Amino acid sequence: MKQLISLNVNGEVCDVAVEPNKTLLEVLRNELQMTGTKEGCGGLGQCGACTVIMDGKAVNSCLVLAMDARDKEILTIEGVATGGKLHPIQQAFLDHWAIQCGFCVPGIVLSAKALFDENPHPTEDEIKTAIAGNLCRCTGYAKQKEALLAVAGRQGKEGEK
Amino acid sequence: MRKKFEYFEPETIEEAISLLVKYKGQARLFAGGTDLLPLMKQEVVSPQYLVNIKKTPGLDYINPDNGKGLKVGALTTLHAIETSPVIREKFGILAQAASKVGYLQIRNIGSIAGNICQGYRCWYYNQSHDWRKFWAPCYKRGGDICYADKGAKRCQNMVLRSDTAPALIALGAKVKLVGEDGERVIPIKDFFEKTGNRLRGDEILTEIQIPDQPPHACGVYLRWSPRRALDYPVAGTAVIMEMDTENSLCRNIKIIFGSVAPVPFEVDEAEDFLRGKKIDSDIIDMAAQIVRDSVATKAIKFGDHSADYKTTMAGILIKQSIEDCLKLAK
Amino acid sequence: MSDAFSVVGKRVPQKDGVDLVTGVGKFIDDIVLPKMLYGKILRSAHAHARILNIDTSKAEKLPGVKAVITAKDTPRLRYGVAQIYDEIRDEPVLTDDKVRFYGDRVAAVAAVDVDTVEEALDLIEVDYEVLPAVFDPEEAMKPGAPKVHERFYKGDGVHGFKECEVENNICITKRVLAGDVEKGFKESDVILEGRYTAHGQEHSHLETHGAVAAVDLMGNIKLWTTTQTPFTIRRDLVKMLGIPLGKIDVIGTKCGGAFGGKNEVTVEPHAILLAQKTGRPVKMIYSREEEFIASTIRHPFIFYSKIGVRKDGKLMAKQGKAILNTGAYSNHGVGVAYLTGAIFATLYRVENVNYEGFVVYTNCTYGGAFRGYGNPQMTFAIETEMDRVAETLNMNPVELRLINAPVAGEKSACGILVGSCGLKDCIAQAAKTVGWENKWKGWETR
Amino acid sequence: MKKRGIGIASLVHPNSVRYYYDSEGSSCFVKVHDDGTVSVLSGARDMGQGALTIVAQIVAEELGVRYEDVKVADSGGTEELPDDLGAYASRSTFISGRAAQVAAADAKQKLFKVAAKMLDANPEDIVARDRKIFVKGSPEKSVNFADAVYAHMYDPKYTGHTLFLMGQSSIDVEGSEVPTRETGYGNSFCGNIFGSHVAEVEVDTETGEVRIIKQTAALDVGRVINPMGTEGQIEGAVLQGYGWTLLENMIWEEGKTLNPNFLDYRIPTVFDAPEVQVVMVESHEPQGPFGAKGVGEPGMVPVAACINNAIYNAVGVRFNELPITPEKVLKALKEKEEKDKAKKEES
Repeated sequence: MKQLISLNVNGEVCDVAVEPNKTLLEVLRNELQMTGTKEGCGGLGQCGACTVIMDGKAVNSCLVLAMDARDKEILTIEGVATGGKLHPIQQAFLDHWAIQCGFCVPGIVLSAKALFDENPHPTEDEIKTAIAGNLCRCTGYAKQKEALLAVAGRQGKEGEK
Repeated sequence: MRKKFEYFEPETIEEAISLLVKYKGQARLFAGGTDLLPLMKQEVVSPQYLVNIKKTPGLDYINPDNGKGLKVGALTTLHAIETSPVIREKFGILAQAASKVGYLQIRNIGSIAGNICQGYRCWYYNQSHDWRKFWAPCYKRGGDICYADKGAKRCQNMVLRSDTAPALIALGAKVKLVGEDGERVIPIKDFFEKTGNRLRGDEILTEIQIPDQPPHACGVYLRWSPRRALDYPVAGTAVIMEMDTENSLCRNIKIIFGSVAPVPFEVDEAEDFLRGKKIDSDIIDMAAQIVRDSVATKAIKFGDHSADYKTTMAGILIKQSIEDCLKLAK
Repeated sequence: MSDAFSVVGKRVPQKDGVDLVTGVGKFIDDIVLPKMLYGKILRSAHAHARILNIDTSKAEKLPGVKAVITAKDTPRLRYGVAQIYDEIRDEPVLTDDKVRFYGDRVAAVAAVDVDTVEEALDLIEVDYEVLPAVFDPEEAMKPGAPKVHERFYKGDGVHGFKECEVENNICITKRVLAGDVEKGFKESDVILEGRYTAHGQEHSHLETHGAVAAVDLMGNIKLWTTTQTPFTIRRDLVKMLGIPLGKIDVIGTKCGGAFGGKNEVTVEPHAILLAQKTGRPVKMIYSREEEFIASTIRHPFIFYSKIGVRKDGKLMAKQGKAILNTGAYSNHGVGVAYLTGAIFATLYRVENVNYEGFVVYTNCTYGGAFRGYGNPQMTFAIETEMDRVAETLNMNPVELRLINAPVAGEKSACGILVGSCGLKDCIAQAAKTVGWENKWKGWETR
Repeated sequence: MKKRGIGIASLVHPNSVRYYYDSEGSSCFVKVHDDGTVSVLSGARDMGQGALTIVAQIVAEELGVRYEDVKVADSGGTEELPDDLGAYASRSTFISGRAAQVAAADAKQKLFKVAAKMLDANPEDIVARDRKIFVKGSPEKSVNFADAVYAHMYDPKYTGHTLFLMGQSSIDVEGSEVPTRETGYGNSFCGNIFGSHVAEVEVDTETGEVRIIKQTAALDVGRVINPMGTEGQIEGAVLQGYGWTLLENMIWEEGKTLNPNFLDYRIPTVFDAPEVQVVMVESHEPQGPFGAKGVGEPGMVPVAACINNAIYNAVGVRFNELPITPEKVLKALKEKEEKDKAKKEES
């Protein structure tokens, strides 16, 4: 039966009644209408589209029970741009055309943000490690690497074209 | 997820155990969730009671126990292990193995105990309810067929695809299992049986105990998977070698393979062959041959990878890891 | 880029980039309407079987279930991807006589939430008579092989549709014929033959297929879908549901990748039928598994190639037989079979061409449009053969290709006007960029 | 041992095939507002390839305003949007893009009548660029784009009316035809794009793994409308081709897919992505907007072939079956070894 829990999402605490068998992803999308977080693989943790940041770490919201998200700080794509300004990662994605269909982008942005919050100047390999669990079928990842290397203050292998 | 369950968050391990006892057979222990949740969504398992110990205190720690090795709490995340300074310094092979699992988001919530206790996998067994519902249940599900090997008399194809298990076996680790009649500590190499691990329905794996390694011991975990991330190993090997660096003699060596057969196994023949030998490329080639011969008898086809290919990869991985050990020893 | 322009050629960001990078953009599964129901499709239990009976009573009694539909609730029209000639209509909205592959659609359910829908699907009882199935297209073409379709409707785009028998599971044979291949082979110094096979591929767009349908009291239909071709989808819906075109408004949501896979209709008609039956909006979203099992894929492809070439490298004749495994339904098979032939005749200049493309039914997942539309399969064969030719003539592969590259203004053997053609430049520039001359070791090293 | 090799393969691909309907139609509306901004209703469908962006660039260029001045409706239905066959066959830029250009030109030509009067020059002597309309050759003789629009709408002294400004188009491709049924003869390609890829691969002769070191894709793109978009299309297509050739393996048993998920059906991750260098060869496609062609599909077409040729160049084995898995590579290498041995023994 449903239980009333409170979740701290993007700095706002909201109470929501959930069945214990619902995941954070299901609650974000269906109960809180925060549809920026996507489901791509059927909630099996195989695509990274549902990535959110929980207590500073990137996690698959499809592999977290809503019950386990209590008293944790959750950041979703809706909370990344603040003060009416895009986050540098988001700006870089725009500037480098690192977006095509954009379905995987919220997840990748959050994977990247978790990395940059810990390590502002990651290497190309650290960047790859951070987004290795985020599948993208459109871009071939090239522009996404470019964008993130730019944020890290490094040039891509071939640098800017 | 469709199937509902009754949900518990025990405050203590004892309480958790009592719940497991009370609902024996119908309850599942829930820790990281990266393995169990997908199984539940696919309705491969559908527990009526879920005992979530994620918030249960006293299960998340990495304690160097000087002189007596290292104690790792069951709930320690794989990411905590791959980044732990003490583990990287003294038990590097475990950090390597943990760092290979899935991808970062998985390692951020996946626990070490979960990676050890994860379900054995099979391409037929690990399908969704919709995929399976029109097919007769296989042996593993109480039926009388193995889809991977239709002639077989019993389940043939379940494979433990854990990265950390082979590394821990090589390290000679022990696991502490706590159940209704007290606790037992068993070597992790005895923990895995062909049909599943030895965890009883009422038991919780609470701690991994890793003994200190002899001086000059260096370990390497290597794995091969078709994709460079987001993949299970097709073959993984953990090697710990004690070198007598002056005259590059191999004092002692442990060679464990994972994922090629249902459970991880040690290749004693290769170990005996290498022990006390001066390691050069010819010796390594011979060792690789011994490994291939041994693996060939145990390897099984999994999904789109044949037993032969796994055997080939085993030979390549063992060479590579011995060479890497030599580099480390220098 | 040229400065003759102030906007064209400039690196400006996407118009909808901000929506996408902030998660604001609405994809199909992000659409929620008041009183919206959720729908799902019951799929086949077998690769090939006759449906004897469908009992939906248990499912209908399940609390929360608002509608269950089967073939009898559909207009029972067959549809297919529109072609001017050779349009084939073989695909039902819900299958009534038999199931032809594991993804085939037996029934559809609408209920108050996804969990209830899934429960209901498990409660629908279908009696099947299992039929022998065929999966290898070359087996399927043999006389006496199991028939995936006994008959279908064939149109010529002018006189409407007539029902006709399907022989040896061959849905259609497309030909591209030019010149005289026998003559061409006679004039050749070298003749090479080969057999090529290419496998299927799933589009794997991160967003799965989906649609939301809403019907008002006037019978006007609003259909939100993630399609890449809203106007074509509207036309298809008219064909399969017999609804007047003016009644349907197809609204494209943000599309999470398509690559050709969102060319064709998936859940749109079912969502409409369920919305009509319940009077409530209905959302239907494919699961990832349905994408693999029930949505279209790149056509698995078998190709028998025979090419004749002169000592100096000039292509004299090309003969090819393509076998496309179109699976249970023709879908884009006809177009793909034609395009592969046109490519075969056009990629390099040749006067004499004899191409036959067989589109063959099997009990596999069906083929559709996928980035390249048969071209990657065909080019895999052609360009591998070209290298074999180069080796046989001990010629630099780049040189061989330059010799046979068409130039602007000419017409290919099958009448394709080669408009602006930078092929020679492309070959030259690609080779120059990578330093081909230094890197390519020559055949003798092999 | 790791051996490197290089292989080339070319492609031709249509920008739409005249096969579905005897039409390759597209249409577009352009509304010009009196502040000089523009709203576009286009039938083009954006599925991530950037069609709306390309349409906006084309309209901005044609009208002589800035990119940021142009809005493109991206959430309309078949009720309000002008008809278009949709986004397939690499036709969006080529056909929908040209429909946008023609609609913009229609509005511009109306506007120029007014601007010409304002500048007292001949309409055919004036040009618009970057929010200014001026006489060719003498930019100092100019009027603001927005002022001209305002005059067109509210100042009767120019046209005798006060007319809102909009342009429209409904186009088809010239000179393309449906092929005959008997011989498949006919100019069915509305436009065509050519290209040539070179793959540099590394083959591990022990594991059988094939790795693309670098893929160079030279494509005749006609005219590049947006370099980032063009590169993105080709980079993405190459990775899909790479996946299809080496990684993705659809496994069927009795018609049932055994790996219907992203774990066992392996689409490439960022670690699998090779370096892709895009070389844009510009020609001029008379029917494309500003000479542009569509590049959606072509990047995918020759990938399998040039990987296959590069493998042969590296280790002397050639495949006639996809996918090229490590197991197949090892098997082929073994067979080659035995053949070579047999040859030696003969001689």
